[in-house]
Amino acid sequence: MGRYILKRVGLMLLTLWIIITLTFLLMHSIPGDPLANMARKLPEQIQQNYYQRYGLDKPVVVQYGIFMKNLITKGDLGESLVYPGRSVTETISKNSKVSGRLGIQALAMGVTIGITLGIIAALNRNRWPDFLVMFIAILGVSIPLFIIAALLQYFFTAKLELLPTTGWGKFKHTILPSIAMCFGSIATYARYMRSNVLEIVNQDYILTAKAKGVSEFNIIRKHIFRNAILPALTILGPQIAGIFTGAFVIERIFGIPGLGFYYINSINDRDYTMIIGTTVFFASLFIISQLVVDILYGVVDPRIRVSKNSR
Amino acid sequence: MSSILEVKDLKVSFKTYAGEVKAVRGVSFDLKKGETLAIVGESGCGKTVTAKAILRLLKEPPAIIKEGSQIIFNGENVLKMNKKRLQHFRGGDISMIFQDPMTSLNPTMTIGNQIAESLIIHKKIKKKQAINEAIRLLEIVNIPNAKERIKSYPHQLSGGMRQRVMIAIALSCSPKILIADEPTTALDVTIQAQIIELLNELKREFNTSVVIVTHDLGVVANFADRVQVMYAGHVIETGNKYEIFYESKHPYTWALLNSVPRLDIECKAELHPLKGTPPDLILPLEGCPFASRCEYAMEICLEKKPEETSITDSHRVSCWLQDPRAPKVERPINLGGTTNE
Amino acid sequence: MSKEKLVEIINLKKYFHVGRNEVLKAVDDVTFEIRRGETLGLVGESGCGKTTCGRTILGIYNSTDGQVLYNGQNVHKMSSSEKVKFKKGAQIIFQDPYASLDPRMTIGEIIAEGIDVHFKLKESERIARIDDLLEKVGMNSDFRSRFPHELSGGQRQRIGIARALAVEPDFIVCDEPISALDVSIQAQIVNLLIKLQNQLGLTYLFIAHDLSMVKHISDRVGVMYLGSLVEITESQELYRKPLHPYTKSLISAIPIPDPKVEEERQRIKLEGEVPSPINTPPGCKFVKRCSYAMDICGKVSPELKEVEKDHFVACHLYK
Amino acid sequence: METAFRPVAVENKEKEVIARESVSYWKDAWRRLKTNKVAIVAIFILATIVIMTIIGPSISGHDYKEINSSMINQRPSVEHWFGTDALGRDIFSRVWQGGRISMIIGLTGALIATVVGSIYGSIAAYFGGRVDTIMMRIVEILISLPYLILVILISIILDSRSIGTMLLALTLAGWCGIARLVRGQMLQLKQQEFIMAAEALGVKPWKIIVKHLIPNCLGIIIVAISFDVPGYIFAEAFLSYIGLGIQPPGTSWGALASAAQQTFIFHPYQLFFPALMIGLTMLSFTLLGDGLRDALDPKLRQ
Repeated sequence: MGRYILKRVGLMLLTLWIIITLTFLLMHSIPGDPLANMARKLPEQIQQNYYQRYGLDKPVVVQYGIFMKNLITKGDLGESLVYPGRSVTETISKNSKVSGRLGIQALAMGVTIGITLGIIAALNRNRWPDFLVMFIAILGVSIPLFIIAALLQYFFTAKLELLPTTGWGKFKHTILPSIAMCFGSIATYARYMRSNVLEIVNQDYILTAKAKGVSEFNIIRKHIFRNAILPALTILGPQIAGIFTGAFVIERIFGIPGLGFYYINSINDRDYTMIIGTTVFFASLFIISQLVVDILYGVVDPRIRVSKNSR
Repeated sequence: MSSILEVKDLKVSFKTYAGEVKAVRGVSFDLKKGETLAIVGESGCGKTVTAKAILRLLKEPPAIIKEGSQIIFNGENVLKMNKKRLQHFRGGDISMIFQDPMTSLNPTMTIGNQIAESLIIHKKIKKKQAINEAIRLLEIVNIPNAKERIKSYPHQLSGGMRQRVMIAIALSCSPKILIADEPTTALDVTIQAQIIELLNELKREFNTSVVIVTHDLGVVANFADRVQVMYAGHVIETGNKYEIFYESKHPYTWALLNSVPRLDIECKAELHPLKGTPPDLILPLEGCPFASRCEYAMEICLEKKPEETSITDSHRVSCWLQDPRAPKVERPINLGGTTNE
Repeated sequence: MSKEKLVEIINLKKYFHVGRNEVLKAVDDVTFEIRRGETLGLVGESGCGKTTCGRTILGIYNSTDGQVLYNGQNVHKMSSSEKVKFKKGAQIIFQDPYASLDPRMTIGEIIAEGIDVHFKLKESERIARIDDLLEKVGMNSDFRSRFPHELSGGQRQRIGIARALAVEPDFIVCDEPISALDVSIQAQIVNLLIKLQNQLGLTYLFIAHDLSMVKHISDRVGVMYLGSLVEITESQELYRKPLHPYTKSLISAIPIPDPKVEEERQRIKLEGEVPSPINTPPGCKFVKRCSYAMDICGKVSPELKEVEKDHFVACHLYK
Repeated sequence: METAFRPVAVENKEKEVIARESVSYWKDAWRRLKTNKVAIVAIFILATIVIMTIIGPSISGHDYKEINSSMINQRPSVEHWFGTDALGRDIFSRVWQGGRISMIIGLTGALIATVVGSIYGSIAAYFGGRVDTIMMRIVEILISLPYLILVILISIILDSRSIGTMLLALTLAGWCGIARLVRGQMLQLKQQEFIMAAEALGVKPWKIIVKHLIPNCLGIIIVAISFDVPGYIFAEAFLSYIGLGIQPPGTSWGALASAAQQTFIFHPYQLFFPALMIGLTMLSFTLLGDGLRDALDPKLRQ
């Protein structure tokens, strides 16, 4: 197991390095240079200063070297192009807390509700709870996030006036965004769990359990649930990705000062250092979370756990 | 000897998109205390469906147990049991071993817990006690290192070991009846011999009645007391094993016995296989189900289903050849004589 | 039957690397010959390497070491034109009648595949040939336009045989052709194979785990255990006088469909299970389960020796 | 009655006979699909939407670009069936014009990704060994990135504003899933005995690919396409929302919905129609995909 983790971590670092390098080079391959657009109107001298300050006068390879050195030694991702003096790393660490709280809340909600609904649907196959859950699930994957968010805002704030439309700070501010964000997860998990459970119900070992006289409730609890939920861990990775990208839209609609919000702003401002920094941050977070999910899966599933031990 | 289990006119169908498959078409038999009954037939003849129906393990739907079918255990109709009683019946009074030991154990549960589970349910004992009992059971089924093995997951065991675990689970609560559905088919010959021997020992020790479903006539000869031959959802012949092996009356039974070469006979003669394939169970069947493949088929066989004729107390056969008006037919096999002992 | 050798297998080895430093010796130094016109049976329990052996003989798998000579030519060192010729001469029938036919092709297309490779035929000749092959395996020309999923297991296996016969081979590896079938159907297929052998003068390597059936169809039988050939002799001789302890217990384990015989039989019990074929220790592979094991058995692996006329055994008990 | 006991020759004993009628794989699949009412309704809805995106923009009598400052934010009426937007443009025409773009992106995107992915996956599977390892490592790295972030990056670099550049951005990383799928299926097929039989018969490698491997992969590829199309429509909507999509006066469902979202509380109908279309399309493709999967899944075939 230890060796397996080591190998995976090694591979992850390689992937990360490739991503950082690619992002950096791609951003610097844009015709002209990152500053060309905004610095055009500035006097020559100021332009010169600007270029020097960001090291843009040096060859790309040198810039890349400096960037990597700062990143590895100090965790420094540079400085915002649009808002001079604002450190990218600091911006990320400050705003990611907001996004993190929202994301974890949404993920937890989505996974729990999704799994529950999926099991309910499977156990009531072809009866009304099944149809209802599948209807919700299909709606969840059929309607873009920003439309769901708009609908939620419309009903809960404009019509019912229960919750605030936008803003950040209190728990009540997180409710609507979390619900909107977890819709996709609910849908995916409900569908996935349903088909998982339906497959397991037909397995021979369920027949064995029935032949033993295990009650229906215990068959669900001890035999179906555990076997169905383990593979569900594997799709947690894509779910986390979905939450990230969901944040871009949700934070903007609900006016939440999270990382997604700043990411979209920096895209609109073409703030390249911010884009590079945030992309690298998102990618690493995503890759790490996938690794954690994989390792976790290996730990909880005896089939995988043992085969890795014996290697 | 009194019957512990009686099956009367069992009819089971399956609804499929192509139509209704009548898998079991009026099967009746009884099982006596301490006896081993073998249900023999080829795949699709309804033998496994019959076995599963006894524990009510068929999924309904798509399966339908037809009105009028009766399964009587110790005077109690299994088909009328309520949920609670059924749970106690399964595992407590009757238990089952399945064909494929690779898939019949829960992959995410240790084998100890899987054995203990049924002990906790039926014997109402504590988990710790149950685990100790599970260790004892593993020793009974000859699994070495039982104390360590109890913590293993199924995939860490070989097929033979898993089947032993299945047997331990099945026998954990000393059931009165054990149903074994092709318990050795998925195993290698040497392991098969080990498992059959184990089952032979255990059924004597626990005085359990056994229903074994198999297609292997060798296993039947070794293990069973009575044999019931099934074809296309019907029981076509039933009798004790000597009657079936030496004095069978049904052409299908003859064909079954003739189609396997015997290891102990030096004979390079051609095998006598059955022609053609079994009937499609979706299509309506008129007359004797075997008529289309029968060498001795008569006109009446194609029109009317034969009644059951009793040859002896235990030996019954459904075939028009038993009618006094039918031509006399010699049994084409002579199994007793040609062995080179 | 002539004693002319059609296929010679000399010190054949086929290893699979299954992980770091882990080698699965599926076929480990096996030597035997297949004579023209005979049926050689190869038996053993699952994982003994009999299927891998058959596939390596046909060149479907590359060998790790050793030679397979077909008519004196090394199968694994052929030029591509020689290979085409070899493939016309040596064919295979598979175990699983469901996986061995392409579900998207009609029976006619499946049978024609080999014809198209090795013969140049006009369309009408081609169809006549397909019908002829169907006829040979006991089916009629209606089947030509059918799809595999419409056929029963036995029917599919017949198509598998027709496909192999299409290129007019003289040697066929039958890789467990009956083990997935019902008993009554098994007999049909075995009879068909025997009939075709008599008609066409075929040579078979018949691989199976069912010793009774192998004994019935084969002239000679080889027994494999964990990648090694432990005994090979005439099929009657093997049953009458098995020499290797494994062969003895294997024969003894097979139940005989005769209650009286079964009641009188004394079984040789074989304890334990087949050990893992990965990284096997030196010495005889059967040593752990053998009741006759001696010191030498754990150290030196016994060689296959002719202890009686045409009776070869790999065991230290026989000098 | 005695005659009833005359032996009869059971005919056609030697030759095997079959009772049921002959059906090819695709015919059988179609038969299954036809019995699935939900899938048929989905096909019907999709056909209607496709037809409307072709003829829709020209039947209302208003050009989708036509600005009418006297008719801004009109509710649906006889004149403007779906109402008008903030610039007085006819929403009916705009919805179908936008649908045209969304559908093109969805269908072509899925098609490009499928073709590229299938080829990539089959090459990796066919050659195996080191080629396979390297090719799949690349896919692993691409897949380990959040897809939409990659799309955003590529869009920024390409400065995407047209369908072409947007398709490029969307498909540049979108083929990975299919490549994996096809590779897996191919590897599985390569182990199948019928492939081995073809090899043993001496059939040429390219013929094995064309006659065996590709036809047997088609099923899963078709299913993958039907699940992929909504993904691209979704991604396009997302890009439009964050301002990297189609630019005015051009439009798409995503662009329409995101523009309407800001004034949703005041003019809900402006959001309703594009949202309905996106939803219906997604729904239909998903349901059709489910139906196709059930119809083409060989595991369920008996």
